Amino acid sequence: MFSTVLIANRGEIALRVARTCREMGIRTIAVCSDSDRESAVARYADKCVRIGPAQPRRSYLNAAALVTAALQNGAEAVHPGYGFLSEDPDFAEICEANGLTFVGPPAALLRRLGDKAQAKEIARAAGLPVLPGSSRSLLTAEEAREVADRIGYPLIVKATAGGGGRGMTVVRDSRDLGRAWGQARAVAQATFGDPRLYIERFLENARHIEVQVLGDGRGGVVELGERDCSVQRRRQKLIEETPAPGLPRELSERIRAAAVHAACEVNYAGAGTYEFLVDDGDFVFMEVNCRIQVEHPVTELVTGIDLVREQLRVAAGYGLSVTQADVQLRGVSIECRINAEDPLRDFMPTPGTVTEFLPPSGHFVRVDTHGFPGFRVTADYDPMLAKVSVWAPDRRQAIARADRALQEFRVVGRGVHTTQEFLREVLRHPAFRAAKHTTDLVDTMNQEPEHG
Amino acid sequence: MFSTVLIANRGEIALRVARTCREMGIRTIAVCSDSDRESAVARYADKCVRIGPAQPRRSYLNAAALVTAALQNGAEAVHPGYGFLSEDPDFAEICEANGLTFVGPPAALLRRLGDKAQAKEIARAAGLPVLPGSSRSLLTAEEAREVADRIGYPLIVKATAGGGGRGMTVVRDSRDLGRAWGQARAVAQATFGDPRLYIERFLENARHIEVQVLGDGRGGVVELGERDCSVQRRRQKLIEETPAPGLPRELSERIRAAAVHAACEVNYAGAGTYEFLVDDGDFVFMEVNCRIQVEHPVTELVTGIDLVREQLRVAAGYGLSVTQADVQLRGVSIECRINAEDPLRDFMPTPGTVTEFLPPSGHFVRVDTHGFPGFRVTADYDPMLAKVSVWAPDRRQAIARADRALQEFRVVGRGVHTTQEFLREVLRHPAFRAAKHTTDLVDTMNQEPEHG
Amino acid sequence: MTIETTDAAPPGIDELCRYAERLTESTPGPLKSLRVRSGDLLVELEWSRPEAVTVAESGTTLATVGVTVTAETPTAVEDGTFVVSAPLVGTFYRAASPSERPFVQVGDVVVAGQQVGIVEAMKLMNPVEAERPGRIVDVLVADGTPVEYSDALIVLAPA
Amino acid sequence: MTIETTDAAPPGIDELCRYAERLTESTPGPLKSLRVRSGDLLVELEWSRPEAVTVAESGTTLATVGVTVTAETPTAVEDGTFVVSAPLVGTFYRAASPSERPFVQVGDVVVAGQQVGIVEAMKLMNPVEAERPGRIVDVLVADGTPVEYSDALIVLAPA
Repeated sequence: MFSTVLIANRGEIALRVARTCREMGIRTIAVCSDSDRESAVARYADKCVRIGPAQPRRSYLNAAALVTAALQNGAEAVHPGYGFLSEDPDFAEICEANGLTFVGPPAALLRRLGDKAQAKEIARAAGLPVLPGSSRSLLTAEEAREVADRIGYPLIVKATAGGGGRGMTVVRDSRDLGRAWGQARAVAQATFGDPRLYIERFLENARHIEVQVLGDGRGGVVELGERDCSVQRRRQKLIEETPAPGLPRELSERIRAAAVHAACEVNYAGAGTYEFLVDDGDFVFMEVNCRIQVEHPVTELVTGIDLVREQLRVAAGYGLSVTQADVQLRGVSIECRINAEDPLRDFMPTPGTVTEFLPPSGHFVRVDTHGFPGFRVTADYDPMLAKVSVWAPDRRQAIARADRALQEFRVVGRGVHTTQEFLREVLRHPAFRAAKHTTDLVDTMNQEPEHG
Repeated sequence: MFSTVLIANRGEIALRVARTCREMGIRTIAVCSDSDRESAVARYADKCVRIGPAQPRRSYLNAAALVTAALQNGAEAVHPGYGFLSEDPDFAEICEANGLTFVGPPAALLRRLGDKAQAKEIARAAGLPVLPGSSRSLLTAEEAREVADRIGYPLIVKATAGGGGRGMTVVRDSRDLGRAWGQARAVAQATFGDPRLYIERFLENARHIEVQVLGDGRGGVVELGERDCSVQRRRQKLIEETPAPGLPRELSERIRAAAVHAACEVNYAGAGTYEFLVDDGDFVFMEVNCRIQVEHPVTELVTGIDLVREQLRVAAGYGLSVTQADVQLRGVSIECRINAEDPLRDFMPTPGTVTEFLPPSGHFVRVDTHGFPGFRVTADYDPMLAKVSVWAPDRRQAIARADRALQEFRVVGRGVHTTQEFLREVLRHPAFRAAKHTTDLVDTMNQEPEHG
Repeated sequence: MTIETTDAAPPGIDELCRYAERLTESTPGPLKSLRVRSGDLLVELEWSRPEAVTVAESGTTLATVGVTVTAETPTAVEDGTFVVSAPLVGTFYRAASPSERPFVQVGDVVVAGQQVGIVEAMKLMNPVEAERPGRIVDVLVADGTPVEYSDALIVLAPA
Repeated sequence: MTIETTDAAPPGIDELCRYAERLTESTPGPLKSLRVRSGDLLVELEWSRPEAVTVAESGTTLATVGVTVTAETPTAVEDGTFVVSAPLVGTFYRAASPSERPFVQVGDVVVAGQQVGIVEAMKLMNPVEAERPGRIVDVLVADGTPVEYSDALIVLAPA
């Protein structure tokens, strides 16, 4: 096993990775930007290296700085966490070129699956159902028009280099296609440095279902059940749970089998997530995420498997510690993402210093957070303050427990607001309780009076 | 189900009970003494009633104050937690006499099992192996001498009204019996208001194994596996785990079957613990604890069952939510009790104000604590600051995880010390790692140089 | 955030310190500890008698503020009067029975140890006594009201 | 950030001392210890009565106290000198190559923008420049030493 690992990330996930490393006896090198000098992981890791100013481009997205910090401190591997460079094939290559093991799929695979149009083709070739759309990236508005006329409206224009809900535009009328296409192209260029786009049919009210897989890189793949991430705001997940409530067992098995099949086809290595849309009894493949995901705790809570540990094992060549037979799904788990945002002001981020910080605790409650009393919420990074995950034998108890946990979370700081109470409203919402909700639940809630 | 419950306790267990009540939609009435006005549960509960000064005798042991507080605030039931009046038959009677449901076994059963000599006889009658000794309470030194000559030395003199490791004296030589008897009698009178004693053979280096049972009060009993509580200091438990490491499966099954049989015999109601001593392949019954126990979290972590919820269900006449078939034991769980004591000064309690309080968190770590930044550790009550429990698929990982959790626990306050580091030494101890330890591990450790 | 702490730091402390000084002047008794915080605008004065604490704050940092009032000793109020408080949780009665006259009325002068009321708990009538001599200036709790331990019942002025 | 005000150490301490004096005046009793920290504007006075403590703080937890030096702008040191710090993580070199002479020596006068060293990261030679004119008074890091982003490298005094 590695003796030293550099964690190329920040916030709760950096701390999450450091914890497993410590349990495995691995020395941890954290990195921090100027605004993270006093961060939880900076104090937690065996060493913390200052890599740059607050701007991600010059710190957490700075491959040269990360690799240099790793080499200077004797790291043998780099764990990228999620976001930032976690799915960047170039970063993976640079690591390998410098003798550092990148904890994730090989660069070549990251490249193929990172191209969302190509990933969709690979899935289709593997026999997975996909939405009608362009079979490759499109370059001109004319190409787009042809495809659009073929598949019809509403449709969605996606950035080839996008993913995770970013870089998408819904078009409901052919007259809007031209303008939407131009804008999407500009945004894609600006956001991902890659103007390529592709088009597919847009499903109005679908469920977001994803399957967690672990691959040993030698063709061996196990799945750890599905997650329902349908509670989203502007395509950003707020609440995730497993198993997917109300999903017919047979359909769940078909989706999970599809994910395993697709992962085997590409010889998947490490932790990955196959995302699907489910709409009255049918499912279609959306994309693959080649990283540990924010919502991985719910899978850990029902399986008992430490996903970061499996990532490190595979990266170190030890293979997986579990076979499919070892994977026993037990009970229900729900994760709530608490953001430092003000739901009453259109979820505007609320930076400030947290003077009181008392996370929930006690039976069957798990908290992943980088917060602490005195923690400064900055505008430099995403506003997620904590993930509160609960486990219970059934969904009714899990919802009650999640509500209890959210209620007891104390976050006090001048100017700081959180989404706790909003999330509790989601938990109370009839559609959510009945598991009849789709990805538009939160947007409809925000149109309801008390959120006018 | 009850609409309002009064929690007749303090500290972490009061908070623990309040949390389950909240999840069940039950209104909670907390009580507090003068020194607990700012306690976590005082802020957490729906209402908190001041019942008296710091001295337990005038507050948490004051049945009249507790019952009055319950009646004044519309409570239908009283949860006694552990310690204080949790196993007091008189208190249970007073509650029932005032129309309040006592969450625990009926007074009559508390009385029978609370008399440790009688409890031992009941167990023997039910066919459980017990240590040779007096079959009833003894009154005179002469009686004691007779029994002692019969069973031989070393022997242990126990207070009939004792239990939980309190009111015990080991006698290794017949010449010491007279003096020991006199002292034990005086101590029993002073501590329990009951001078009665009994005698039994003393087992030098045994393992402390206990079985968690749940009874529905109608003859239905399920067992939730055993716990090993052999890591003790002066008979006070420091670390508990389940399953008992190195305990042969067949022996574990025999012990658990014995506990279930004995509990059925007395029609046990609610949560109870049958304690045994295990010595090379044999086990003997010690006593029954008719309450929720400090170490219940490890059982909850491997079974997924909320024990407080089951207590409330049974008390409310709903019966248990699980059958024996539903009880699936999964993985390994270890609990570490962190006390505000200084191991380097013979575990002297260290009162003071905690200025920094950052409990461990993250994957598979559970913390039960009433602490918070600003919390005042007083000399008025027991020095337990927190219970840190972990879960893992196997014992090796569980130990590593417990060590990780203990290491990240930050408790800072002028004059305040904790037992964290000492507990980490126990976790590192070869005897503990090899599961070869017995109840004398900690005492032998304290004789080793670095604890001279 | 920068702006926030900058305008909160020295000026905030300055204000609070002045406020703290005012409080020390306006209140009798030897000061035991004084805490000024500008993080959440908290001023806490504690006198060497553990039972009297004055707190002025905005924000919810009460968790760190120890307010302790014991029923053992009468509680001092600024103007030198004293409060007799409930010795236990129960129901407060001003008279031995509905038919009888109250133990005391406003204006009465009582001696130390004189019974001024009853707190009934589980049918037990617990006498409430004046810990020191004085004149009854106020009865704070109506006859037959449930009270908690240490609730203020009656206010006495030095006779 | 608090930190920036903390960085301006001398004035901060002045003020804290003034608060301390004022607080002593408002509180009688023999002083036992006095602590002044500029780390997060903490002033602590302790009287011989062990439990009597006066604390004036801005912000809450000392765990979060820290000093941030940004590499963007030169850092002021008490005596008016300035520090040139590492623009990125890498290895510091004083010369373009082992055979050549160092870019600067102690005593040299440099103009704004003049190269004073190199930080090498992944074979890339990144020039380190003096942000403002001055005279080299100290070189803090030996040639070939690994440095982190914003490590202090060279001290300049106004020319």
